[in-house]
Order: sequence, then structure tokens, then C-alpha cells
Amino acid sequence: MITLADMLTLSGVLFALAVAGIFLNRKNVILLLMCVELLLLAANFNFIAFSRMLGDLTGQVFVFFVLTVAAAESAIGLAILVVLFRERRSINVEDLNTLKG
Amino acid sequence: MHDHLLSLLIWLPIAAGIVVLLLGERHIGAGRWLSLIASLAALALCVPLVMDFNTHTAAYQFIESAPWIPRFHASYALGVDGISMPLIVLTALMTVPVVIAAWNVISKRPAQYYAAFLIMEGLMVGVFSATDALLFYFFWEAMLIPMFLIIGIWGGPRRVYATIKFFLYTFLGSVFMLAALIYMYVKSGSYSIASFQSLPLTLTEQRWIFAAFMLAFAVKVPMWPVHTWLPDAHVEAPTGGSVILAAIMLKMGGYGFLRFSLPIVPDACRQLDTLVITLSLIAVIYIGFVALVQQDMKKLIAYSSIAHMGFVTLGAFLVYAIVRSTGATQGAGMGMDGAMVQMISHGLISGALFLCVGVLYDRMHSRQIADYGGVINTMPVFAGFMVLFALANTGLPGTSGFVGEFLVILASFKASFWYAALAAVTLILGAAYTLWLVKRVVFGPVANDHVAHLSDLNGREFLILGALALAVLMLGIWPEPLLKIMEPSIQHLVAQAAATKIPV
Amino acid sequence: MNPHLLIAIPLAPLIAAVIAGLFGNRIGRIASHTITIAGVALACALSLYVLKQLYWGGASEFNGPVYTWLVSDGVHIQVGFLIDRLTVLMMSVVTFVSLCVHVYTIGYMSDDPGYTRFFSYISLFTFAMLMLVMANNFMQLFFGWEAVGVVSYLLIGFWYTRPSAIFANMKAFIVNRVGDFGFVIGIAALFSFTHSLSYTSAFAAAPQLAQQTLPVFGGVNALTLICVCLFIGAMGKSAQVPLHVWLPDSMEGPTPISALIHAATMVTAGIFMVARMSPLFEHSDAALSFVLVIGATTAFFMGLLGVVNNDIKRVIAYSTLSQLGYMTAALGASAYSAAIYHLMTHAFFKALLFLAAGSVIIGMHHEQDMRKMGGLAKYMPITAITCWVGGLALVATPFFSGFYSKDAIIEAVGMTHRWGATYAYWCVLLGSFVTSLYTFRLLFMTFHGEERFRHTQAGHGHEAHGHDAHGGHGVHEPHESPWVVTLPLIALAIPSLLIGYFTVGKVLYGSYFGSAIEVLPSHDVIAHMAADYHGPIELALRGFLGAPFWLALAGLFTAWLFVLKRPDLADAAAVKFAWLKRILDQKFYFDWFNEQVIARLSRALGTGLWKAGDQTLIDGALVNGTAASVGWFGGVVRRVQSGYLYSYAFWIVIGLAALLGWFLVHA
Amino acid sequence: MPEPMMNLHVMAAAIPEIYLTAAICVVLLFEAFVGSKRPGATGTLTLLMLVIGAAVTVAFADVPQRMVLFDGNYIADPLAYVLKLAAFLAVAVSLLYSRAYLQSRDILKGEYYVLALSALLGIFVLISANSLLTVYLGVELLALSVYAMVAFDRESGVAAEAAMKYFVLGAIASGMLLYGMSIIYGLTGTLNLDGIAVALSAPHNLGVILGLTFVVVAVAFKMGAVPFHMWLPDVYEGAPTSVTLFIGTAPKIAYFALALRLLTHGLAGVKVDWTAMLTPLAVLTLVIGNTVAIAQSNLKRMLAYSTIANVGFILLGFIAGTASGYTAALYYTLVYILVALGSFGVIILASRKGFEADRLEDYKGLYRRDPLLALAMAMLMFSTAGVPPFVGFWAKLRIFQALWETHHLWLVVIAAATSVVGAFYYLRVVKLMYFDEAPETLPATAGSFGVRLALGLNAAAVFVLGVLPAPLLDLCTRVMH
Repeated sequence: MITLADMLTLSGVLFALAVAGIFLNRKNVILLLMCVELLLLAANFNFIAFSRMLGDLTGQVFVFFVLTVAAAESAIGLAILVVLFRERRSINVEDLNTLKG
Repeated sequence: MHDHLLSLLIWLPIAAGIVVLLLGERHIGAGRWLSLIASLAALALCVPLVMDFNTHTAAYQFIESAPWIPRFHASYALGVDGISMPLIVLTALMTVPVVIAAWNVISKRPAQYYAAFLIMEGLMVGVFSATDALLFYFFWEAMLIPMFLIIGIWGGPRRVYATIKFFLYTFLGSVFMLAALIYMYVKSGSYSIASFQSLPLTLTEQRWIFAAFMLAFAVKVPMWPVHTWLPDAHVEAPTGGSVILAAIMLKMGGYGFLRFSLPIVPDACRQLDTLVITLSLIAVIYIGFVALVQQDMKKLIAYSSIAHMGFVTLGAFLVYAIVRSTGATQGAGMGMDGAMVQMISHGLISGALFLCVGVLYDRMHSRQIADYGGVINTMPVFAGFMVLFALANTGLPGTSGFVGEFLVILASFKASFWYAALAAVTLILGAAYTLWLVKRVVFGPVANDHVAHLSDLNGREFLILGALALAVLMLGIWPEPLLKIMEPSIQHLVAQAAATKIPV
Repeated sequence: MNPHLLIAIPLAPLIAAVIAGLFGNRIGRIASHTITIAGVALACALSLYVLKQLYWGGASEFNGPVYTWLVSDGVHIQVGFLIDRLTVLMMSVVTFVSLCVHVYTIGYMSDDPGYTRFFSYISLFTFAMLMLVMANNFMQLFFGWEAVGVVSYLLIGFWYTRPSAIFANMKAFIVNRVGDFGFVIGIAALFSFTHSLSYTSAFAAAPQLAQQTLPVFGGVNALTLICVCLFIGAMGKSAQVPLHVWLPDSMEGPTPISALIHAATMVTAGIFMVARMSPLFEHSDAALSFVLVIGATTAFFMGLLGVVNNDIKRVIAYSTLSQLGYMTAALGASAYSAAIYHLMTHAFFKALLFLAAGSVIIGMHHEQDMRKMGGLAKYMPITAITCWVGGLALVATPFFSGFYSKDAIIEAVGMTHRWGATYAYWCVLLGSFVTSLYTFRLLFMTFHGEERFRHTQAGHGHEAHGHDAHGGHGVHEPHESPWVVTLPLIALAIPSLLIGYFTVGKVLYGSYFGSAIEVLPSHDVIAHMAADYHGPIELALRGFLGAPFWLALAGLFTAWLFVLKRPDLADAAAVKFAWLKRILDQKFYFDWFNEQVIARLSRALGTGLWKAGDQTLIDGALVNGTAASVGWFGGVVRRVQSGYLYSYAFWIVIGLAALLGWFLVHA
Repeated sequence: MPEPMMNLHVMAAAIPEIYLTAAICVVLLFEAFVGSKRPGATGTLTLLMLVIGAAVTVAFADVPQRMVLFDGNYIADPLAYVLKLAAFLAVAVSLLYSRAYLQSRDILKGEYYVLALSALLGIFVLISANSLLTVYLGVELLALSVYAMVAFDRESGVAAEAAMKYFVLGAIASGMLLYGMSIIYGLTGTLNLDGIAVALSAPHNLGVILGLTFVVVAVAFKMGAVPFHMWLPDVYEGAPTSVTLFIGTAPKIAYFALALRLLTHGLAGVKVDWTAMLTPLAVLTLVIGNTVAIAQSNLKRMLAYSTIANVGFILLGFIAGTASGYTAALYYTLVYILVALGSFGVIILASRKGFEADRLEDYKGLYRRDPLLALAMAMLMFSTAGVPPFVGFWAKLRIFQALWETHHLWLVVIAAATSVVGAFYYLRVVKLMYFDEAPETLPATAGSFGVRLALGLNAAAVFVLGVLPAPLLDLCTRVMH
């Protein structure tokens, strides 16, 4: 039997992985985008788990919205990535440091 | 007209300043005359203010009131009593020489120069006539802007440092005062100063409020050790800026102590008066020694201002020590009288001295004492004025400089022998630094070719210095008219300061 | 007495001074001196009239206000006059000497470009001095006190291009301010007890004040503190040790000033003030002892300095110091009337001496060094004779005015039993010898003996006048001065000679002062002396038997020996007692101490406070230090914003973790 | 709460959003068919649409009291009405200022306006959000539009970098918001803010505070509170100035609404906790925002830090935790937007193609080159510094007052002290403009008469509202109660 606690733990692990991935990754921007997706996934997991526990569908409806938004978000993210690559010829995170201070 | 006299005094110069600004540098001829007329008109408006002033009451007069921010119970409330009225007259009086002194001298953006001073005048009158704390603060802070620009635009080589220091220093002080005012509003539900004065406050509250007021007013006065902005500001400011700074703006600190600190937080004042008095005495002695070794005329006069303002704070806070030592308030009023007279007198004298330095600076473009010597040989009339004002600065009887110092020393002996003794040291130090200045600048053989080619005062300069000399002498020979105006308000203030506001 | 008439007395010279001062250049020299002389003459005439009214006319004293200066805290401070016999005596002396000096100035300053200014100043001085003596309250007293100081300041620095003059005037003012410091404290102290500045209330409170103590310095008697403080003021004005240093330097001013201000009138203000305050001082033995010791010290030691100086005016200046010391000693002995009496006689003969010296200086073409004079009696007979009269009065030759006053002082000091009286007595007694020594030295060196000016080489001493109307070089034939100069000499010589003889019985031993001076019966030495008084002739004859006379004679002999008979002996003595001479030449190192220690320390302190306190500590560390550390902090924190995405994310996580910490605490 | 009937009459309150959605479509179509032929026409149309939108809002959305629509997901109240009008105004003015800027840099494209309008829609949704779902949708709609706007100038490398940073960090914040929402949902069993408020007013699971932490982080991120502020200076600096102007103004209204709806309404039950969390954030924000601003040499970046410092003040209003405090925060937000519009507007007018006028030294002697612009900038700077007679003073005063009412002595002291530090860098701008001489090489300033007039009015408003602050203060108080 998969308990609520198990689900929450999983989502917590996913969340932590995503966050860790963002600040440990110092190479590729695409990896960052993937981590962001993972982050949303963690949240979605929570919603579904709670929804099931509560017997309330709104949580799952929320997940649909999140998925949609996530898709849009990816689109925009990739678009920015394209622009960035066009200008910089690099998608290395380490190169994104002209703005600072 | 009496119903709106104070409003007129505030807004007439401001309106004139804006018109001058709009006329611009191209119509500076008209702008100049307009400035003069406006400043004279403001002075003329003081005539009914003085004439119709009721000297038998401590209540506010020439009251105006209109709702401003009804939700906060803040109103556009104006009024004068015996403490603020003389300061308003002083403001109107000192603006005229500033305008005249700039006549042919200021060549850089003159229209803005005049406008800045006219707007300043209005704002300063506003500070003295506001009976609503929020309105008071509004004018108090707004005034910083023109002064900031005056020093920054028309100032000397280190003007930027000086003016930013000036602004931040005073801003630092006043922000905390604002916090204190708001606190009292929250407690009393109104911004009227009278409601603050009647608001019961515990000792802890009073101490905090006292600290906030102290910061604001001590910076403005300025008291040691928050005085270092003043010498810099004075040295860098143009002549008019120095005059207004010394003559009026410093007085706001003293006015603040009298109007806010003493009546609003009397118990905290009672507890902490030794602090204020100690700082005042340090100002008198420490600053006196520092003034002695200054090489720059304006700096010397600036330091001398700090020392003289020490008497203001000393006189204002004597009441508690007097009560402690004699058990009665008898004599406290004299200290406050002295403080007030000292403010007026210092306004005239320091203003005049800065104008004198301005006269020299216009000719030689130096303020270094070492560049002068024997000015009397080529500018005898000027030398006469300079010596007169210098002597007045040393507190010579017969000049206004004596009255305030004398009254404060008399009152301070009632509080403590040591207060009087240390305060009286100014007799020696004041004479030493002022006369040494005079010796090095005015007297002696002609020091160099530049001095040899100096020309004496022109009519314009003679007029303003002469008028100020007359005022200084008149106030010294017969100060009673001034005292008479102040007396009821001072007595009222003594009663307020001696009372306790701690709720039982 | 008509108050308007009294007001006219000080006002006349004031108006004249203002006219001459403001419009002098417009109306010209003659109009200027005419109007000022007229003003002073009017004041003088009115003063004499008031004197007559009071003494002979039986008028009662006047004590009333002129106008209310201010009312503060219920205290009325008024400008007003107290005219009694003491006051009117001073008024008469002041206006009379002033009048003489005015006339004399016409000649002395005839070629000076500051002619009208000078007249304006001395008239203004007359006004200020009158305000001082006529005051009936301390505020006005202090006004006059300071006002005479200012005019003195202006007049010492009259020749403002001379560095020594403008140094001297600043020094004079500042040293006087040290005295005024005490004076103001004294006034404040008195006020704190009486709530009034009027003399009347102060005098009334005196006995009661003597019972009170002030909790300072471990508790002092209130009246003693008040009196000592007031006397410190007098020490400044009347140049008592150690505040005497300004007076010799003040000789930088024109000679008429030395006569008027620095001999006859202003410097005696302190004496007058103490006498005026006799109702206070009488109740404080400690204060009187202080006065006595200071006065006696000044009388003897300052006289010594006159012996070694060669500048004719400075010698007279030291003599003035010494004589002021005598007066002060008299005050300290409760012999107020003797002090005032000496003040009066001294005013005449010392003004005479100064004016004579001025005449010599004119005759010598602005040479002041006595070593370059000699034998002038031949060329300037009137000056010489009048100067001798003054000199003999100064050394207290019987029958001369100085004798009556000075002998009385010595005797009074001898009779008093106050703490320090013995010391004081020896000082004033030996002072007679010293007085005589320097006086005759001056007379001999100037008017007799070798005509040393003939050997003088080109070039003046450093004390020569800066203005060069007479500034030629080489040998000049001395000449007698014009009548405007000699007339005042004669006018002053007559009272110098006679006034003592005619007035001693009434003023000193009679009841002239009445209630104006208050002396406790137990202190009243003058009353004892009055009991022995049998007329001026008898007194003078008795004087020939007294020690002071023989000491003076010894002084005469010594001066004659060293100056005229054996000048080489003087040089030998100078070598033998080199240490003593050095001390005297250095004027007991007072100036050295003031300039090298006090002034230098003050400047060092000022510089230290400025550089270390203001610039380094307050501005550097606190003000700019705060600004700098805020800036530094901003700069450091700025580096945290590294530009790297992962570091931004890292900070978000840090923030999240920190806030989760709150959750943990809570849970 | 009674469920209102779904009919057109009841939906009237939601007409601004409905209208705006339609307007986006109109502008999009117009751009597709006309825009390419007549560049700039889309901009004009957009402005027109905004004006009409404001009129429509006035006509329909001025609800007398609180109304809940769409199954409790949407709320219409006087506050929303005022905020929406303010957002209309802010967007309109910022688009007006930016037009010439966009034109001269060849980015005057219809899409820009479409994005701006969709961002505005996001703002509206946030303003009227009454459930976690609408909050999330509003946040994302606004954020996604703004990401795109930052990257709009495809020729600019820094803009792309800024957009990338903004995007990634913004996504993290969204993720955290979602994660927090999920926990809150799980523990309260509802997405509806009213429902959450009811649930939390009873004794509740402590886990809510865990969710709250994530929500607070997200809100703090959006507002730009330290240490979640790091995107803000980079984005402000990197984005084209017109975009900086946009994101520096209208979205602040949305974020204010976000904080207000989420924290003070939905999560009112855990006020103690979020107050405790916001307090250190606010202090840090005040201190770091003000001090780091001093160290800047780029005006846009400096203003970014100034924004952060101002956010500190807005947070203080929330920390006060009373209606008065929220009113103060609202007033502060509106005042801040007014001033920010002007300040960035000045940068836009001072710039040229190839000369961004974003370094501080570019403002040397501006007084000589363009007195009006310098005067406006000086007024705006003094206002931000909180000096009367400018409106910024009242904003600070209002915050102080709220803090005093709740006895936050030390916060008052810190706020006062940091505002003095802040005054320094505002003064420095005035100093550069008025006290320094201009180098010869600086180009002249730009701006058509209309835009300059608008900027002049903007600055004048800062002054007039400073002298007569009562109307706006009253308005804020009224809508908040």
C-alpha cells in the first residue's frame, strides 16, 4: 500500500533533486529547464496525493492547469534559450555572468 | 489682511520665487527687481505682524487654520507667539540683504539663485509659523532642498562634499524626529503641536522622543559633536547661503528645543538636561579653541557660530538645574529669554559677518586669512563695519551680542556656579579668536598688492551692512521691545517645561 | 537734581563723538575738534556744577532710572544714574582730564591723518567712562566697563599699520577679558542671590550674603566669592598683577591716550568700582586681604620694572602700574577714600607726566628712548618745569598733591591688621624708594646731564612712531611744544601741585564721601588718621619726618649718583647683578609665560581639538567613517551578486532554509 | 457563502478581464493584418484600447462591496477596482513613454503590445484572484509575458541573459509557490482562499507553516525581497529600458495584490508566522537594498536596488499586520509606481539609439542639456528619498505610522536609518545633474512634445500629491476597509 507519506516523501525528494540540480549544475542551461520541469512535477505529485487523500478532485484539476502552464513555460524558456544562443554562441551557465554586482 | 498675514508671508516669497524662476535667466533684470520687491514686501508684511502683536498673551496669534489631511487630523494651521514671531521677522529681515548682496555678484544662473532664496524664505517662515507638527515638518524638510542646491550649485570647490554632508546630516536628524512626531500622533490622534504638548507620556516614551528630537535639533543647532557639517557647509556655500544658514537655519534647532523638546517631553528633559548643558558648554569651550586656530575666515565664523549657539541650548535647558538648585523656576525665564535674544542677535551678527567676508571674497576671491592684512588701509569704511560686527560677536555691551550671553550667564549661575563659569569662558575665547581674526585681516600694514588695490564698499554694500549695524546696536542699547514680545510666551514655556507629563 | 541735566553729561560727548566719527571727513578737522571739545567742555562744566550742587548746594544724591533696558523674568534691568559725591568726584576728574587731553591733542596729533577719528574716539571714551561711573546698576557698570575697554582697544591700535600696536591692542582687550570673566561671574553670583542688578539691593543684601556659603570649592563664603570675582575684573582693568601685562604695551597708542586712558581714568575704573562696592567688600575680610596683597605686590614689583626701562612712556606706565597698586592696597586696607583720593591726585600728576613726556617726544621728533635724550630742560623749559612738578608729586614730596594721598595710603596700610598687612606695608613702604628712584632717573636722564641726542646716529629705535611726518634722519634740535600742548601741561601742573593741600582736609579726612563709601567702624583706619589730622601744613611738616620721605630722598640720591654723577656705576651694577637685571628686563617673565605658555598652549589645544577631535575623530572616524563603512559594506555585499545563476539559486535555497528554520522552531 | 448565479449581470464585475482578453485578440489580429504595413499603429490602437478599458472598468467594475464570482475563484471589490485602474494607467503611461524608444531600436512591433496586454491580464487575474488556482494562473500569465518582453530585443545579448536568469529563477519561484500551495491545499482541503481562511481560523496542522514558508519565499521573490532579490538588478539592467519601465511599475500592483490576497486574507490564520518570516526579510531588504545601491554606477541597476529598498518599506506595511499597515503598503506601492514611471521615463527620454543613458555619469550636467528633464528627475529623486514636498514623503510617513500603531519601535529605527542611507544615492543623481559640468560628448535628449508633457505631468503629480496628499490617502484607506 502506497501511503500518503510515501507520496509526499517522493515529491519532497523530487523537489530537492530539482533544486539541487539548479544550483549544482554549472554547465548547461537546458539542464536547468529540465530541473524546473522536475520542480513542477514534484508539486503536481503533492496535489495528486492530497487530492486522492481528500477525495477532492480540484487538486487534480489544478494539476491539469499546471501541466498546461508548464508547457507554455517550456516554450518560452526554449525560445529565450534560442535567442541567448544566437547572441552568445553558448548555453553554458558559467557564461551568463555579464550582469552582476 | 490679518487673517492671512502668515500665509502671505509664506506664499508671497515662494510665488515670487517661482515667477523669477519662470522669467528665467534671460529676464534677469526684471527677476532681480522682482526679488528685491518681494523680499521687501515680505519685510513690510512684518510691520503689521509686529505692530498688531498682542504682547500680553502667550496664545498663538494671527491664527489660520484649514483642513489639510482630515483623516490624520493634520491641518494647515498657522499662528505665532512670542517665540516664533521674532524669528519670522528675522527671516524676512535677513533675506533682503541676501538679495541685495547678490545684485551684481552672482553671475551664474542668477534667476535660480534668487528663486532659491525666495522659496527658502517662504519655507522658513512656514517652519516658524506652523502650529501643526506635520506642517512644521513639511516645511522643515522641504527647506533642505533649496539649501542643498544653493551650496551645491553656487558653492566653492568642495561644494559637493559639503552639501551632501549637510543634507544627510540634517536628514538623519529629522527622520527620527518625524518618527517621534508620528508616534505622538498615533497616541494623541492629532498632529497639532498643542495636542502633543498636552499629551501625557511615560518617562520611557519621553526619553525616546527626547532622543529623536535631540538628534534633529542638535544637528541643526548644531551642537557638539554633530557640528562638523556646519564649517564645511559654510566654507563652501556662497555668501547668501552662509548668511541664511547662520542667521536662520541654525535657529530652527533652538526653536525646536523651545517649541518641541521642552514642552512636549519635560520629564525627559529634566532627566537629561545635564547632557544638553554639558554639550552646550563643550560647544562654548572646545569650539572656542578650535575657532582660534582656523585659517579660513568663514570657517572661523562658522565655529564661532557653534560656540554662540551653545548659549542658546544652555539657556533653554537651565530651567531644571535652576529648579534643582533653588527649588523654584525663578530665573529660568531669563535663561530662555537669553537663548531667544541670542538667537536673534546671532542671526544679525553672524549674517553680517558672513556678508563682510562676502564683500572681501567678491574682491579677492579668497577666504584665507593669510591672504589678507591691512584691509583698513584701502577699505576704511568696510573696516569700521567689520570691527563693529566683530566686537558684537565678542558680546560687547551695547551690541545685541551682549544681551543674550549676559542673560544666559546670569541665569546659569542660579543653576550652578560651574555652568556660569564655563559659559563665561566665551568672554575670553570669543574675544581671542574674533580679535585675532580682525588683527590679521583688517589691521596691519597692507599685506600685498591685492589688498592694495581693494576698493571700499559700494553703496549697496554700505546699505546692507549699515542697516544690520543699526539693528545690532539698537537691539543692544534697548532690547526691551524684543523681550516684551517674548515674555508671556517664555513664561508659559517655563511653566510647561517645569510641569510633569507622566500619567499617574 | 534734574535728571535731564544728568543725562546731558554723558550724552554731550557721545553726540560729539558720533558726529566727529561719522562725518569727520565731511566737516573737517577744525569742526571736528571744536565739536568734541565743546561736548566734553559741556560735560565738564555740568559735572562741576553737579559737584557744586552736591557739596555746597546741599542737594541730595540722585539714584534713579533713565530707561528700562529690559524686563526678563520679572527682573527689571534699567539704565540709571547714581550720583553721589563719589560719583561726581570721578565725573569731574574724568571730564577735566579729558578736556585737557582734547586740547592737547590739537597740537599732538596735528599732522596725523587720523585726526578726526582720534577726536571721535576720545570723546566716545569720555562718554563710556561717564556711563561707568554714573551707573546705578551692574549692567550699566559692565557696559561702561567694556565700552572703555573697546575704545582703549581702538586707541592703542590707533596706528593700525604698526604691528606692535595692533598686537598690543589685541593683548589689552583679551587680558581685560580675563578680568571681565571674573567680573561677570561676580555679577551673576550677586544676581543669583538678590534677583536684581541695582547697587541698592546689592548693598542691602551684603550683610546677609556674608552669612551664606556657595557649594563650590568645598564651600566658600558667598560674599567673598562675589567680591573676589568682582575684584578680578578690577585687576584686569586696573592692571594688577598678574593681569597687568597689557598696560606697558598699551603705550603703543598715541600719548594723549596714555595720559587720559592708561593713567588718569580708565585704569582707575577698577579702583573706583571697588570703592563703589565698599558696602560689599567691607563684609568680606578674605576678599579685602586678597585685594591688599595683590595691590601691594603690584605697587612694589611693578615699580621695580620702571627702574630698568629706557622708554620714557614705559617708565611712566610702570609708574602707573605701581601707583595703581598703591590705590588697590588702600582699598584692601579699607581706606577707600584714600584710594579715591590718590586716584584723583594721580589723575592730575600722571596725566601731566604723560603729557609732558608727549611734549618731550614731540620735541625730540618722536624719539622715546631716554638714552638718546638729556639736557632738554634748556630747550623745553615749560615742559621741564611742569614735568618736575609732576615728578615731585609722584614721589610724594610734602605739600605736593601726591604726598597727601600717598602718605595716607602707606599709613593706612600700616595701620590695618588684615591678613597680609605686614607684607603689604613693607611693599608700599619700600615702594617709595623705588618710585623716587625711577622718577628722578627719568627726570635726570631726560632733562639734565649730557645732551646725548647729539651723538645719536641715524635711525630710530623700534618703538619710534610709524607715521613719518617727523621721520627724517640725523640730529634734530629739540624745541618747545606749541601752546596747545603746554597749556594743558600748566593746567594740570596747578592741581598736581595744589589740589592736595586744598582738599585733603575735606575729601580725605573730612566727611566728603558721606554715605557714598561705607566702612565698618572696626576697619576704619582713615578715621583713626583723621583724629590725628591738624591741617595740611602740619601734615606736610610731619611728612618730612616719616620714613617714606627719607626713602624717597634715598631714591633721589641714588638716581643722581647713577645717572648724573657716575653713569659707569650703573653699568657696573648691571654686570654685577646681571641675574636681577635679566629678571627685570624680562618683566618677571609674565609676557614670556603668557605668550610662550598660555597662548601657545591654547593654539596647540585648538589645533589638537580641531585636527584630532573634529577632523580625525568626529569627521574622520564617525561621520566619514560611517559613510565609508556603509559604502564598504555595499561594495562587499555587491560581490555576493556574482552574476552566476547557480549562486542566485543557491541564495534562494539558503533563504528558504533559513525560513524553514522558523518552521522547525515553531514545530 | 452563497453561490452567485452565473449570469451576465453578475459577471459584469469581471468585465475588465473579459474586455482585456478580447482586446488582446483585437490587437493581435490588427497587428497581423495592418501592423506590418503601418508600424506604430498597433501601439496607438493599444493605447486606445487601454483608455477604453479604463472607461469600461469605471463603468462596470466599480462594485460597491466585495463580490465573489466563478465558484469562488474570482473576487471583485473596491480594492480590485482601484488597482485595476492604476494598472491601466501604469501600463498606458509606460507604453506611451516607450514608443520612441522602441522605434529607434527597431523593436516597435505589435507583439510587444500584445505581450504587454497579456501581462496586464495576468495582473488583473492576480488582483482578482480568490483561489490558489487563480493566483497561480495570474502569476504565470504575468511572468511568462514578462519573460518574453525582457528578451524582446533579439539583438541584445544582455537582454537574453537577463531573460534567461529571470526565467529560470522565476520558474523556481513558481515551483516553490506551487509546492507550498499543494501543502496548504492538502492540509486545508480547499483551494479557495475564503475556505483556507476559515480552515486556518480553527486549530490546524502545523504543516501549514511548511507550506506557508514556500509561499512566502515565492511572494518575496516576486516582490524582490532579499535574499530572493538577485534576479531583479540583473533584469532591470539587462532588459531594454522600456521593458524595465514596464516591469518596474504595473506588475508591482499585482505583487502587492498577491501578497494581500494570499497572506493577509487566505493565510490570515498564520499571520504570526508570516510576520515573523517577513520581518528579517524586510530588514535585510532595507539594509542591503540601500547600501548596495550606493555602490552602483549604472542608473538602471541603482534604481533596481532602490526598488528593492522600497520593497522593504512595503513589506513593513504588511508586517504591521493591520488594515492601516496594508493601506500604507498600498499607498506606498501606488506612490512607488508613480515615481518609478517618471524615473525610468527620464532614462528613456535621455537615451538615444546607441546611447542607453543608463550610466550615472551620463547624467552629468543634464541640467544644462535639458533643464526640464533634470528638474523632473530631481523631483522624482527627492520624492523617493522621502523629502517633502513630494509624495514619497507621505508614503514613508504612512508606513511609519502603521508601524507605530503596532509598536514596532526597532523597525521604525531601522527604516529611518536606512532611508538616510538611501537619500545619499538619490542625492548623487541630483548632484550629477546640477552640480557637475556636462562632458561635450553627451548627445541631446529626446522626446516628442506629448511625451515630455506626460513626463512633466508625471513629475507634477509627484509634487501635487505631495502638497495635497489627502485624496490619495483617503482613497487607499477607503478601498482597504
